[in-house]
Amino acid sequence: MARMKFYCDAARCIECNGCVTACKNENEVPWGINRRRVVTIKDGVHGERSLSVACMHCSDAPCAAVCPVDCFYTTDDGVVLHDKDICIGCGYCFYACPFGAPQFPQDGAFGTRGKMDKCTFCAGGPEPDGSAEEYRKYGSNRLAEGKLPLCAEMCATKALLAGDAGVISDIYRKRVVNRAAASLEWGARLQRANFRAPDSGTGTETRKGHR
Amino acid sequence: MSFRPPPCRRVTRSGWICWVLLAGLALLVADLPAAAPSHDKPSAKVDDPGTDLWRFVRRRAPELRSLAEKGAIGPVTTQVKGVDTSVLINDKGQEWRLYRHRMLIPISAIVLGTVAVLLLLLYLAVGRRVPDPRETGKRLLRFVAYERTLHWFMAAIFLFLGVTGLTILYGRPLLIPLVGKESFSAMASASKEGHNLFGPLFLVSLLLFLQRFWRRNLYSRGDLRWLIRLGGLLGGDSPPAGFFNMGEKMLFWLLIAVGLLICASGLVLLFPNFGQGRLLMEGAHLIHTLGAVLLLATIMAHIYMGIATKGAMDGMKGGYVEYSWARHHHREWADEEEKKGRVLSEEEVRRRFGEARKIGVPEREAGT
Amino acid sequence: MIAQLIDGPLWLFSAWFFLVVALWRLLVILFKGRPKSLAKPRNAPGGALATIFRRFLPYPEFRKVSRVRFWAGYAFHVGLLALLFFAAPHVEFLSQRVTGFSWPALPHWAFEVAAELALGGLLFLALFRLMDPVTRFISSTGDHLASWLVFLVMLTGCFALWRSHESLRLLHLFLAELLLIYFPFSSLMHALTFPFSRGFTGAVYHRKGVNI
Amino acid sequence: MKLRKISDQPSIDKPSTSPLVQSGRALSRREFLRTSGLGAGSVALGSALLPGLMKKAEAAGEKDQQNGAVKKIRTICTHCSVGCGIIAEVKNGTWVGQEPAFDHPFNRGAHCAKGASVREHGIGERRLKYPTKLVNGKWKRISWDQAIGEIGDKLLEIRDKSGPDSVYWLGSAKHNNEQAYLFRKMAALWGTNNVDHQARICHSTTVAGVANTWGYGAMTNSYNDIHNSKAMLLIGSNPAEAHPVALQHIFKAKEENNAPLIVIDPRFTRTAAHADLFLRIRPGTDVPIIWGMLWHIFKHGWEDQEFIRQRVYGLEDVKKEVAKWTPQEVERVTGVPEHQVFEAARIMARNRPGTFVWCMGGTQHTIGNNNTRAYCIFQLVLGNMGVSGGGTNIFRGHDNVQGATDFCVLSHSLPGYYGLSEGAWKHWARVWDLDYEWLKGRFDNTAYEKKGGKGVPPMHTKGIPVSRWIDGVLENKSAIAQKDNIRAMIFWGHAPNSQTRGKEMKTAMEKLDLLVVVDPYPTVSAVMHDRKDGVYLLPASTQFETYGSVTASNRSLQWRDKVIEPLFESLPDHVIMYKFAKKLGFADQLCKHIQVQNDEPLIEDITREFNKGMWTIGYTGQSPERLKLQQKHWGTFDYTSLKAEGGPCDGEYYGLPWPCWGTPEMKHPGTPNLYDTSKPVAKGGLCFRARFGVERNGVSLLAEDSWPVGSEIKDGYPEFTDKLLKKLGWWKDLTPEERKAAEGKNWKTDLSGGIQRVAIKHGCAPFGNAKARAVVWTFPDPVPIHREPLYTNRRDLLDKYATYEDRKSFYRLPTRYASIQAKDYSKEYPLILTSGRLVEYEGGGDETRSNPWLAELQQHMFAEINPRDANDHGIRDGDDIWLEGAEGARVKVKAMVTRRVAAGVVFMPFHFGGHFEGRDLREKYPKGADPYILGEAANTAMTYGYDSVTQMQETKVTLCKISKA
Repeated sequence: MARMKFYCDAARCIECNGCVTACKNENEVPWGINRRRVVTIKDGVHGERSLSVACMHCSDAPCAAVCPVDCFYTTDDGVVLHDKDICIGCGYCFYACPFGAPQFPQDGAFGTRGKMDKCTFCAGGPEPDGSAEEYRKYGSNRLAEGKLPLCAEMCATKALLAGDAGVISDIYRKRVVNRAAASLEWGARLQRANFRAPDSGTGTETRKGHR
Repeated sequence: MSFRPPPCRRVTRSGWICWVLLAGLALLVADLPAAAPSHDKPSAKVDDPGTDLWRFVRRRAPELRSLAEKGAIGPVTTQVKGVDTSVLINDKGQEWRLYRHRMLIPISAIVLGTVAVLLLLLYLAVGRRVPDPRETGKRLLRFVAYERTLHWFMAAIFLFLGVTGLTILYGRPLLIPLVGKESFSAMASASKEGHNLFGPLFLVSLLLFLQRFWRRNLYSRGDLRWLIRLGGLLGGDSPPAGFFNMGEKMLFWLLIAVGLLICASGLVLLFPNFGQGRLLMEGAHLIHTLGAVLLLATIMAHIYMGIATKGAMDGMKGGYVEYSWARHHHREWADEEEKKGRVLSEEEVRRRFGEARKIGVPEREAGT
Repeated sequence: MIAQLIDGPLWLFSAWFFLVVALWRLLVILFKGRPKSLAKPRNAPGGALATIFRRFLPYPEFRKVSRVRFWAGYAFHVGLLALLFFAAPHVEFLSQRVTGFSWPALPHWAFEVAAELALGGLLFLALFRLMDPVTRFISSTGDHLASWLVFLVMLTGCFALWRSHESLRLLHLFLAELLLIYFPFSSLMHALTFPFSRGFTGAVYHRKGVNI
Repeated sequence: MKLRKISDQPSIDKPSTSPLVQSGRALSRREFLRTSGLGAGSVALGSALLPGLMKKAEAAGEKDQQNGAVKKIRTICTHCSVGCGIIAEVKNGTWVGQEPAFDHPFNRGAHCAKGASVREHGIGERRLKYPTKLVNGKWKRISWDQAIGEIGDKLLEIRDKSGPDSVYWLGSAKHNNEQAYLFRKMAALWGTNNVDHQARICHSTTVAGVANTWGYGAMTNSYNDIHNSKAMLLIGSNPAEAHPVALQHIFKAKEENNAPLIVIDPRFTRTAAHADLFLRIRPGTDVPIIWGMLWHIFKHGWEDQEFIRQRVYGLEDVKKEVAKWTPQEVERVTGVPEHQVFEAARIMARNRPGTFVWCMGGTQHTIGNNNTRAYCIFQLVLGNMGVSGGGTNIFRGHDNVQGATDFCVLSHSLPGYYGLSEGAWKHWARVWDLDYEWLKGRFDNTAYEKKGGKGVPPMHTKGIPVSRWIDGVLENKSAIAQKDNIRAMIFWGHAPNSQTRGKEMKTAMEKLDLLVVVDPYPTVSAVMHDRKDGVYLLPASTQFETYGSVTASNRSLQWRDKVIEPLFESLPDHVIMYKFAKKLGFADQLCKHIQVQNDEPLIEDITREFNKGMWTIGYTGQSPERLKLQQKHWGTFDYTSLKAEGGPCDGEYYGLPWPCWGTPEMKHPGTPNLYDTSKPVAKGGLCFRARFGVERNGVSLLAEDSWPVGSEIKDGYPEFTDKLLKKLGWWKDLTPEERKAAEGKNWKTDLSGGIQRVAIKHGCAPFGNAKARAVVWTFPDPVPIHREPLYTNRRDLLDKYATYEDRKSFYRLPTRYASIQAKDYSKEYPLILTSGRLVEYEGGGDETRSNPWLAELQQHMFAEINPRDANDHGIRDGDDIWLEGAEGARVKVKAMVTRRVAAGVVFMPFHFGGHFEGRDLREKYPKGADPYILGEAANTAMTYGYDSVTQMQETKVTLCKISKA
């Protein structure tokens, strides 16, 4: 029994939003609903890092815990899914989710929430695998076809990893070991030197300052 | 400016720990005569600029924004437009979850259950309280039709909201085992939509209530005494009171205050698309539920009073109350009405109704 | 089984029943005729028309007394009308089952406002009918029944909002079908007959020269 | 109240409101197509689909009825030059899915935002749907025949009155190779050199600078070869946003080789965020920073002396120039402190081979050619050329800009960089099997330019470049070196908002007699002017609706299969070209040896035709058959070396990167890394090209003691000609037929390929073996030197680093330099303005802004402003601001206050369009063809300034001022 997980490697994520559009492409998610998003921290300054986030398919999923109609379930693959036929659109999962994964279609300026929508790990929903009904409600079911979520499969720099927790942690572990060596050699010194660098060398500022 | 020669170029994976120690030592030695500026001090410690990233990750956007404005860090951004999309991890969600599950559901169940059981027991033990055995046969007009309508209007909405709200709150543990997920989902969906639609009406009724009754619920002299004697629970006889006694006034203001709070927080939850973040909504939900539990318990007591006190419901049913009841509970008001000559005989009341029945002349009531 | 019944035959039956009986009642009223008046007629048709519209407002004497009922009444009627014919699901339903063409529906926010007005207004009026001795006196059981039936239809309608569950929609539809069947026998017929009654009154009075 | 019939109710909601996930009643198109298979369901919902799409879908449906299965089609992304492979899933003619091509050697299935959303091409609706004409300010639908007829008549009339040079054929880097080639040929047969495309404004200075340094103007290695790099230096390049998949390769080197990543840029780009060392220079100071690094390298003797001795000419002159760039001077000019420059130099010196990447940050300057040559010299000094892991990896922009450049959809050359000389024309006349005199007769045969006292007819003079077409329209007739002004513009896949001087462009568009846009999208050309008539919009198909070869940045040719039939009434470019040629009367000449069916020239025949003529750069070995075979087996190529291991393509490099010498039958494997002497020429090895003669001022220009492995000539040698072959005694190796064809010819003009074959057989490079030259004596600045931009606020530097003198006739036009720089604009316009890309959009952005999946991610045009400047101007993040360029054009944009730019620098992305000086032009678009997102074009505010060799526009540095709107 696999335990499916996402992991986004911040050292590699370049905020290209490929995962976001791949998700839109695969699941035909409408404008305004973003099952996945890329968040950039320290935007525009040294230390800038980006992370792609979506539903993380938690083992102890807060959304499932707080759902008043108990519409969530975890598949044998460890994917947290929900049943839109049961969902009432209350929004509690949105309050509880640490990652902001649940999305709600809204109507105009006076909106009530519709049924919740979120990343399914490209695993569809409770309907029969690959059925039209499933696609309509939840989007693609790639897992049933033996494929992984398209966002991760299409990640430009292979920053976003998806798959069995054991496998992706292995991949990431290898990267970290490589990087540790790189950091020892260059990172510590170069990056720190880099980070102390003043925002210099430009435009009017320099003009005023030069000899 | 001095530059140290770079250390050896390759690190074998197996030996890198030894390398750390050796290189650190070598660099330290190499660095001593160079006397480089302190910030250039080499370090064997891996200092990835990504590390302090994770300290920010758990913080919320507003904090980050203020830090960003101070120039301490760059802003947190995302190309995905929406509420809170730039919040990477919302750890308040967990607190909200704990509140709902560890506090709200068990504690409110205990509170509401206890109150209900106590009142029931009280009713069974004491029965209907009869304030004054003497029936005077005289009547006083207490509430006009509009006021009675308003009361029942609000009561109906309140009860509806209470039932639907509790359905959503307790449905999962209580109802799903009984009716199954699908049926309960229909119930909950209906409850949610009904709750959403009636919520604003409750606010309307609340405002109409306030407009109609606020003056009669202002504090007046003697109310404190009434309160100290707990409306006659202590000292036998009921203390004198005006149109409303202190208990009713307190209920009124509690209803208005908590009601408005519930409405306000409810509106925050009802329209999720005015840019309010999750934090605000979680807070609103907290206020909403606490207020609702408080009001529910209070209203239970209110209903108990209405049922258990003989004659109390009359004013809200037909508008007229028994004079002795009025004397007993609202002595000052009854005396005043008497002075104004507004005490009617039962015949008179019946005649008014009867005339109305016979010839269809509208009942004249002040300020309908 | 029940669902199919509600969504199919019962709907057809109630719709046709409503149409036929309501039409029959209207025709009865129209063909009933009235006693011939020998008085010299004075602008009766104009009066009829004027009265139909003038009675949209209460008499000045009653304006203050009937203020609350006036506003609640309007809130309910306008809201109901908007809901009935311009709520998106109704437009869809009517266009598919009845008319064959569709028309622009209310945006969601307007729909909700209409729902609030209609529900609030009706609930208030129904309670007022019970609480006010006069209206209570002049109301028959049928009137109460009609009020609460309409209220229930609207309430289940709002339950079925967002079309989340088929069962809720069917409940709504079922109640609406009951209402349709009950409609022609109740005072709800005023929805169709009010122009006749007002017009009749207006015509009679104007014929007599009373400008009312 | 408007009544709608039920059947007209859209079952498919607009993307902005589609409630796929809410009530779920709306049927998504894809589901519909996926499930109903256009059976009975299509009748009920038929009218819900757009008529055009429906028609096509039905037509396709009939064809595929028997196999309703999902077909997997291999194709190539049409956005940037990385050349990512795509697997498109098509069912019943509809593009229903997109799968990652995990075995594609370039991208391994990876995509950026653009690549991950290409399927939208197949289902999107915001397209130009049918030929449209502007009548009295209103768009009117017309037929193809009417459109071609009316335009053709007008063109012929203009040709009659003003000569062929008054029609401007503006092609595109979005053509595939065959279309680009046909387009250039079409312009030639029309009789003008006024033909150009986007390469002029993206990498023309690179091509000129690099080709003049060592022979070929292209990326020397490949994205994948970066895996072998030990250090990486990126200057004026932001692959994280412009070539995101390239980062996959860069990170591989960074993580697995511990290769440090150095980024030099005025902006702290998203690439810089991942750099080990970031150097923030003042915009336009590329030469000083490179010389600054070389100063340290020379000082410490880190240069590769043996390499220089063997393979570099003229470095002494460079050393003299470099000596002037002391750390103090470098800091004064660039603003980068010594320790950073030293650190960068040392990293590059200690970690060899290191790769060197540049993009538009380096090229788009008045001294763009100096910049690119300085970069080359840097790599030569370190001996990083001709080695795996080294090289100058010039990331190009559009998917086929390399190919379109190679086919010289350019005003200064014929396909294969043959130039415009008589010999070049004669070569191509032979390839086309046309009479040279007839060809000559197509041109205006008087002379307007003089060379050596003799008049040069327009056939042999460079045409007006795309960057200057405005001036071709607006300039005084007498000042232009051709008969008349430009009177008709044909924008064939070109976004005008990618060009500077927006206000003047508007005037120029209004002055034209005829404006034709051939594009899948209306583009800003349709709306930015206030014309009332004389505008035609012709719907072209995207590259997914046709097929052909496409050249990635690394010179690899990939075969792109057709995914879907052309949507709506659109037609593939080559079909439209043929229709035009037919109308204009040279269709038979255009397709003399190309099979034509229903007005569609056969793509494979075009490939074969250019195979016959492109000897200079080795576009001769890649036959359609070889390319298709490679496409089928792209999984057999190695991820790092790009070499097939086993399989039917064993030993070949992926895409047969040019030069792929000789005829296809010779089976040259392609050249993965240029100038790599460690491999035999027959296996993809090379040396520097002997392009500039054999000696200069008594010094030999040929290589010394360096040759590709296996060469029988163990020294430098000149280009191969028939005479050289005879002298070497290799003439006998030619077959009799080859001998006949090669007589009097050289390696470039021998149509049999025999000279190349024999040279390679003996281990020699057909183009000779010479040194790279550090001094380009034919250029205005033989040794690259620094010159301040035309609009500079560093007036104090002008006495030392002033710009060029004005020029009278440069690409037929007077060109201003000193006269502009003479005036001090910096008082009124104190801020430096620069521009660049966003990852979500591409080029002018019409295509990507019409894709809702992308458009949702970038909804507002903005300008990045440093907090210091924002505070000085009372601007807060998100405010609307007016930004005024130094020539007075204003744009209204949102402020993004960020430290990404330094104080004194403002940055704008250039993909937006559809607003003009604060005016929203949305209602001017043809109905239903407006992009989802509109915004001000950054280039509206950009100013005059053109490179001294190629007329590249200066978009990377000018001046501006900002104020709160």
